[in-house]
Amino acid sequence: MEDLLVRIICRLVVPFVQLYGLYVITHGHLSPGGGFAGGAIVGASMILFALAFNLEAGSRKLSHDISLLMESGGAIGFILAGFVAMLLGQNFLTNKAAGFPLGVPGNLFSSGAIFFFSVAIGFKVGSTMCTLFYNLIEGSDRHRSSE
Amino acid sequence: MIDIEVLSKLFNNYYYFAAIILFIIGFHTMLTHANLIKKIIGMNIMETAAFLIFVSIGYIEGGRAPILDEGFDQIYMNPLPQALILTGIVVAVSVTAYALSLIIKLYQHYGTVDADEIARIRSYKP
Amino acid sequence: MEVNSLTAMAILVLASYIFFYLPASRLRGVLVLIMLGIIGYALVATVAEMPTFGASANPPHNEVYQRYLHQAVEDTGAINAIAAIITDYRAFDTLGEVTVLFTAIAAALSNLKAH
Amino acid sequence: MTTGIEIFLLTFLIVCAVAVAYLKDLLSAVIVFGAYSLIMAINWQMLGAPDIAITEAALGAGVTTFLFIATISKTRRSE
Repeated sequence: MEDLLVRIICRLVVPFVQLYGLYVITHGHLSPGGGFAGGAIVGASMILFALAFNLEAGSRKLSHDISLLMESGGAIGFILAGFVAMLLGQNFLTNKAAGFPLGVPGNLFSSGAIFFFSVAIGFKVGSTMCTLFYNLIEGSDRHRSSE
Repeated sequence: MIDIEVLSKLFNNYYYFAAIILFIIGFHTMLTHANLIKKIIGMNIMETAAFLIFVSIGYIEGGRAPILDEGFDQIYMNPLPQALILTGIVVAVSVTAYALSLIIKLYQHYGTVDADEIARIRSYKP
Repeated sequence: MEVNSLTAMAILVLASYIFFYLPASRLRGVLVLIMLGIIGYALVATVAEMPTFGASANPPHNEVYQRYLHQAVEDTGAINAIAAIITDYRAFDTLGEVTVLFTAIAAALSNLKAH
Repeated sequence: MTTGIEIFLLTFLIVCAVAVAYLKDLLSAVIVFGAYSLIMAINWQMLGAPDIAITEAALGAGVTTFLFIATISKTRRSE
């Protein structure tokens, strides 16, 4: 836990891992990846940070309230992006028929609502993995001290 | 009783055969070990074996990954099993996390993670 | 090489009952091995009748596969066919999956924070 | 040509699964299971499924191993 090398290497590596995770999320419709894989990478980077430093530093980077907010926001954002299609007069979660601009296939801003769906799933999966790990590590300690 | 035809079929379908062996190993781990964490690892191995047989059904000899940027002259893999399994992997991780939280609570309550031990404690002290 | 899968399932259920009522002993290990042998025999017999691995004329590669490959770019604008299937054709499935994640984390948190 | 590599990877998977069953130290078993997941990710790539390969490498080999290690740190290490 007190190893200097691990801390320095983690401080160097974690931003690049997060950048790669965001790349995988936003380019999900062009290359392998998407919401699930990119969200898992971002969540794993936060877990790595909390492992190399201690849990307080990890909680300061991503506090519990923000994490829970991101998680609920991911699920609600997915559903809201589905309801936009209903407002436009089509079925729930439709993309092309609801009139989202598809753009040129191969560009970054193509494929309409898939981008929003991927971002919502990425937020959801990343914060879920992070929150699960934090609570598995610390949840029982708080319980034991309160007894 | 064992024909040479069946053996050659099994050798040709070696991915399916390996998936069956992994499934049996995972099931055996899950049934014979009393430690709960070992049971969860065995369950993960079983899940991975099921995913392996599902994805290898969609494999096509000489095909490319289903990124459709080269036109339709190429042979592409079947994207449908891969899309279904991608959902399954995430569900497997959530099931694992929930089971591990149950294990932590069991350890706090009984002081052990051994299933036989927990059964003995429960039968002596109702 | 025909296996009645219903018989295999019945034997499996019977063996599981015996498994739950027996303490950890050598008999239980032997019983588990017999049960796994039956399951493995059924699975191997099934695999031996499956079509050849990797052939392009296999039953899964039917018109659904052709439809997804030929229409995915035009229907959704996504090059990645898997992203097109997950977030457009079968987006309702993904909604259920997000619900599963939410349920899992709610259950785990309520379990860990319980008094 | 590629069949040799595939059969080697599948054999490695089976050896890893058997090793997980026979290891008495739970931490070693979890690390071997991480190696199993990583080999499985390579296997997905050989099967032409890079999406599942990325997801398995991040979730199966990364997050699942972290969760298991967290649980072992809360409970006991030996079986």
